[in-house]
Amino acid sequence: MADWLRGGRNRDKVRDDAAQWVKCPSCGEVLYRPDLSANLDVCARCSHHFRMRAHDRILSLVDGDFEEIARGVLPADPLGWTDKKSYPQKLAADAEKSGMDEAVLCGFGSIGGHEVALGVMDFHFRGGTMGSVVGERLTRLIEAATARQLPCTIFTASGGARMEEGMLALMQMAKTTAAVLRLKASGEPFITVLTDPTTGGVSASFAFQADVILAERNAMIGFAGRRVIEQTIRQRLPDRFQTAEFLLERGHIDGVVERANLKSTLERILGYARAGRERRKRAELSA
Amino acid sequence: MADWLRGGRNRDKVRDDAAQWVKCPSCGEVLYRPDLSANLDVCARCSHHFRMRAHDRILSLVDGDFEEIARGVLPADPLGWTDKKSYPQKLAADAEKSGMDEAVLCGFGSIGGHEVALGVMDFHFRGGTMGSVVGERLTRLIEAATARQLPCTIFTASGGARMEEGMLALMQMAKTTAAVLRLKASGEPFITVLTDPTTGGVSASFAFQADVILAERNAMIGFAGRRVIEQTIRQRLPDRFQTAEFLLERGHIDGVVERANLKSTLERILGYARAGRERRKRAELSA
Amino acid sequence: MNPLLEREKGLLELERRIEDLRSASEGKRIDMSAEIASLESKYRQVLAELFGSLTPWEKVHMARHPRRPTALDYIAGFDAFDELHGDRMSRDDSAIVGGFARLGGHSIVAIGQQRGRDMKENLARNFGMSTPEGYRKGERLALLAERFNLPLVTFVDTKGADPGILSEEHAQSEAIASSLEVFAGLKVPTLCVVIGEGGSGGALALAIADRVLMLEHSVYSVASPEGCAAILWGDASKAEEAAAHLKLTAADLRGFGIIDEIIPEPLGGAHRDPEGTVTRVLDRVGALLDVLETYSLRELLDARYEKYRHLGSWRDAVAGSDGAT
Amino acid sequence: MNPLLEREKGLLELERRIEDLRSASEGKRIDMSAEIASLESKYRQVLAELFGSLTPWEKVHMARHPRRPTALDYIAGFDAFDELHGDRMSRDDSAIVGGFARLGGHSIVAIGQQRGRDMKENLARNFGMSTPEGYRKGERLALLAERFNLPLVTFVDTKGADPGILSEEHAQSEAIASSLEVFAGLKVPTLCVVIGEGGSGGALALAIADRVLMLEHSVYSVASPEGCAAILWGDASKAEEAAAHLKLTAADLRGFGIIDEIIPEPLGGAHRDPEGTVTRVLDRVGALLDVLETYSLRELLDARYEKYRHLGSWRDAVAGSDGAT
Ligand SMILES: [Zn+2]
Ligand SMILES: [Zn+2]
Repeated sequence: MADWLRGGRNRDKVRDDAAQWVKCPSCGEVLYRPDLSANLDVCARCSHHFRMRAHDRILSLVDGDFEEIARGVLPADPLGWTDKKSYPQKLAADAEKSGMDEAVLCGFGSIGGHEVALGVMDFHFRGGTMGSVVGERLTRLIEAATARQLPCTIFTASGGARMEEGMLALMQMAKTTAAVLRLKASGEPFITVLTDPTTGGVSASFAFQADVILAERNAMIGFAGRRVIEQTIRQRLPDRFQTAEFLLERGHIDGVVERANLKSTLERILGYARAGRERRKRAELSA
Repeated sequence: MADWLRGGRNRDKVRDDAAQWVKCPSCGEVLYRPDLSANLDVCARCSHHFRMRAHDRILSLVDGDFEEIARGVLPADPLGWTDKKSYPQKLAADAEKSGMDEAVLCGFGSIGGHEVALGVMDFHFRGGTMGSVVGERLTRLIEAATARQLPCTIFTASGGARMEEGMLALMQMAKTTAAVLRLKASGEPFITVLTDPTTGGVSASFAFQADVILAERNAMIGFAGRRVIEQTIRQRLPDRFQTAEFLLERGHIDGVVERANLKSTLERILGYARAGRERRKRAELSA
Repeated sequence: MNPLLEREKGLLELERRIEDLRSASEGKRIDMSAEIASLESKYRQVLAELFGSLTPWEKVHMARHPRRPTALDYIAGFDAFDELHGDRMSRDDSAIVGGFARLGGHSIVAIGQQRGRDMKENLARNFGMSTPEGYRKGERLALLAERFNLPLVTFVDTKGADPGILSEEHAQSEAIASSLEVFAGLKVPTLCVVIGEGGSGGALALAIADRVLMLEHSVYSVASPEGCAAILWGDASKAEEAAAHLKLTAADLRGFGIIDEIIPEPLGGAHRDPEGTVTRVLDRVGALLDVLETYSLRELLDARYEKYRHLGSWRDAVAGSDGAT
Repeated sequence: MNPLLEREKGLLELERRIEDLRSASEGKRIDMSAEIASLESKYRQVLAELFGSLTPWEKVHMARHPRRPTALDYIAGFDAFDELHGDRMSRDDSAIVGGFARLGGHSIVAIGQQRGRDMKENLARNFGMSTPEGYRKGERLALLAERFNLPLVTFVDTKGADPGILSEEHAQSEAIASSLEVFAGLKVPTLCVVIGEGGSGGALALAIADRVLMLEHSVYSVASPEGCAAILWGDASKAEEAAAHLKLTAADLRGFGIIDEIIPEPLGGAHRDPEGTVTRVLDRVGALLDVLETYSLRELLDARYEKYRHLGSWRDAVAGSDGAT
């Protein structure tokens, strides 16, 4: 196994025994973590999809190694933000807890033989919020996909823009948008997979700019948070509101996919993308 | 006055005295036809907009003369259609009654100093239905606008596709669409003014393909006819349904205009179009 | 009412007799194969007589036959199909189905108008009549074909666009008009098959294409015969008369240059051999995709423009000659 | 609650006294001009003290001031304005207004976010919070600017996008995401003025531009202070604290390179001289349009890309240097 992937896995070993058991929040079943991991973090009893760590996600998708890019891009503290803790303290705590140094991993790998630019967000770091690092890493990924003439796939998981970076966080929506536009102009497809949860500034930018938008079953996806809406309308929302299935009915997304079928689904879509690229290359050759 | 316009007006003289008085279908006022004409066929009492003849419409808009094009394009009888009367008999009867040889007049003129390609449909000929002649004349107009680099404005008034030309009538939707696409690709704007009534194949093609879509007050505009919908839902529709004002509320059109303000409104919009064209020419020069 | 039912009645009687003879002869000593062969020969003869020359009105019923293959039957014949949903805004109209597909060596995007095969499905799919959201879904998928640089194949089968209140409120005219624009300018090869009923602007919205094919007994019309009769004579029950006038058969439309090719159906209609029909259609689609791939995009777009540019029939008083077609 | 009201109370008292003196002296023999002049001088001094250094929270209230000029006030200052309506599909969201306009020598398309100036108008305009239909209207008008080849000017003034059920059902995320794409790639010069409150993605949807200006006391924030406090601390009442953290003032954002220019306001805020403010803003807009017209489209698009490309702040561990801004 390649270095990158081993690095991602090693971090499991430090966990103590108590952490080896988790209770499914949906059906209550107590699950043995290694079994759960082997089942792609899906409850074997009720199919509840646990939020997946970015490393595990990548491991579950790529054929061989993963060429991570932009890992040197690390968070700063542009606003000098401090409330109960300073922003750097919050970052350090999340890094310790999650084993991530930011809320996204970006790089290149193959899925079913199809090379692809792959960005995977991780809710375990600052709720997957997008600050400068998430924006910069994803922008570098999208730009690199454009340069290498490869499709780009991003797995979203985000509470929205990161407050502690203020307007610089909001501007990452504009920055990634600009990069997505250039990717599209180059003829390469853009595919997103929305996982639980995808909201706010991420949902309202690249998540919904993709050519093909898939979502994991039961993922919560929306612009405004549930609480905000409930406060606005002063009543409780139905449970299904803002679920992936609800969005599918409303026509917002192309499909809802079980995690077990995600890799094969992406393989097929990337296969269509490859066929289109080959058509383009043939046309360029004969022109 | 130029020949073209005189030709259009002469036909009024043959009408007998009884026809000099018309009753307003909206408020019941009896109106003297010359007064009504002088008031752009708008009831002086209640502002009801009578359906306007294409000649009168053009007269009310253009600064000087009107260079009619495609007037030699005249209807054939491709299906050999006969029901109570033959299709050629129907055409002849409508020509006699309306003074039109088909349901649209096309040509070039100036509106407030802005040269424009102008197509005006006339409900008095076969209910403004679109057959091969309407499609061909409009297509020639749009193509000529593209070639001359002028914006194109079409006044619609149509019961839809002309049954007696069958699928050849339907194909005029595709034909005009293709021409509109090329006009747009050339950078020239396309403006439609929807007048009473605009439905079916005309409403579902060039009428709603324009960059700016205006409608005359209280014009009936829709895809399906009122009767068809009422039969489908088995209840009466509200009076406002499918009126220009209803469509404005629903966001379908850019604005509702009183006939008295139409020329000045078009002048301003054509002024914006000219400003844009001048920007384009400047850019081409400096490139 | 349904002229096909009358015709099929005689056939069904023959079919039943042949079946009876077969059952009777099975496991028995008496050899009835000669009688069976004779009846089968007669059956084929009656079939040919009955269906060799259908009237336009009979073709309308053939096109609407409840067991006639629908868009999803052709889609099921693809080597792969990955369905995509929705207009990205408000609904997923199930009267329009579409997605990525593979057909032989071709990766494509396919879009179909899907009517129901029984009353329950018809209600769910609004009898195959699209709402504006459906056309916007179709338009989105067409543009997706362009984004992925894949040919587009559409299957047309609709009485027409949905004529309901909500469809008017959501700008049915705009949805169809916009779809026409997208299809007219789409920067990939496009191919359309009219598989059943092609009704009015609601069909045309998905039917501007580099190649338009029709199944032999499908129909394609400026308005449904019922609608035409209602418009012209205020009497929808005169649909048969309207059908006779409208020139809505594949042969008529081939004559006008409106469609490019007719795909033959089995004697008695596509529903008598659905699998065979699907195979025949998809084979022809695949072969034509091969052909379309030999043209440059510029050539395709120019040819598409020219094709639609010249449709129509008029006298040209100035040139002194008749117009095109 | 509203810190500005406290401050303005003292000013109003002074204003009243000056007015009283003026009335008293009018038509009377006693010359009180010296006393009036003295009070006026004092008034100006207090004004300068009070408004010379507003806290972020006070700026938030300034940005929300009910008498602060709104988008329609700027639009009324154009030499001509022809309003256009609707998203072409389902609604005409009055929280977004737009149309063709003339400003000096420039023909443009203008789009503004319009809050209400009283409770009645606020209800009609949903407090300036756009629904997806509003963003689609804005996007349509932006594309119309491209079609007419005219520069686009937007006025941003919103607490944020509408957070209602229907907005979610109609894909608010998609509407904003799509608007961002259109604005990022629009093939005409674009200019944005934040005139009041720029709230979150709902503001950004109309705020990607070649030049972004802010009025001195307007604010522009990743989330409203109330929203930020609710998100971080589960307590919207800590908005003042959030405002202090968020770096939402024009000066802060100029420092980050997020906006290009600050337009000064009259002492005491734009609402103390609405006409003057409108004139100053429109003069600046006109002058910048002159500047933007000196660039080729390629130059504009490249510069627009570069500007947004480099926004952000990060450490680069590999390069050993800090990131942009
Ligand atoms: Zn479970
Ligand atoms: Zn009247």
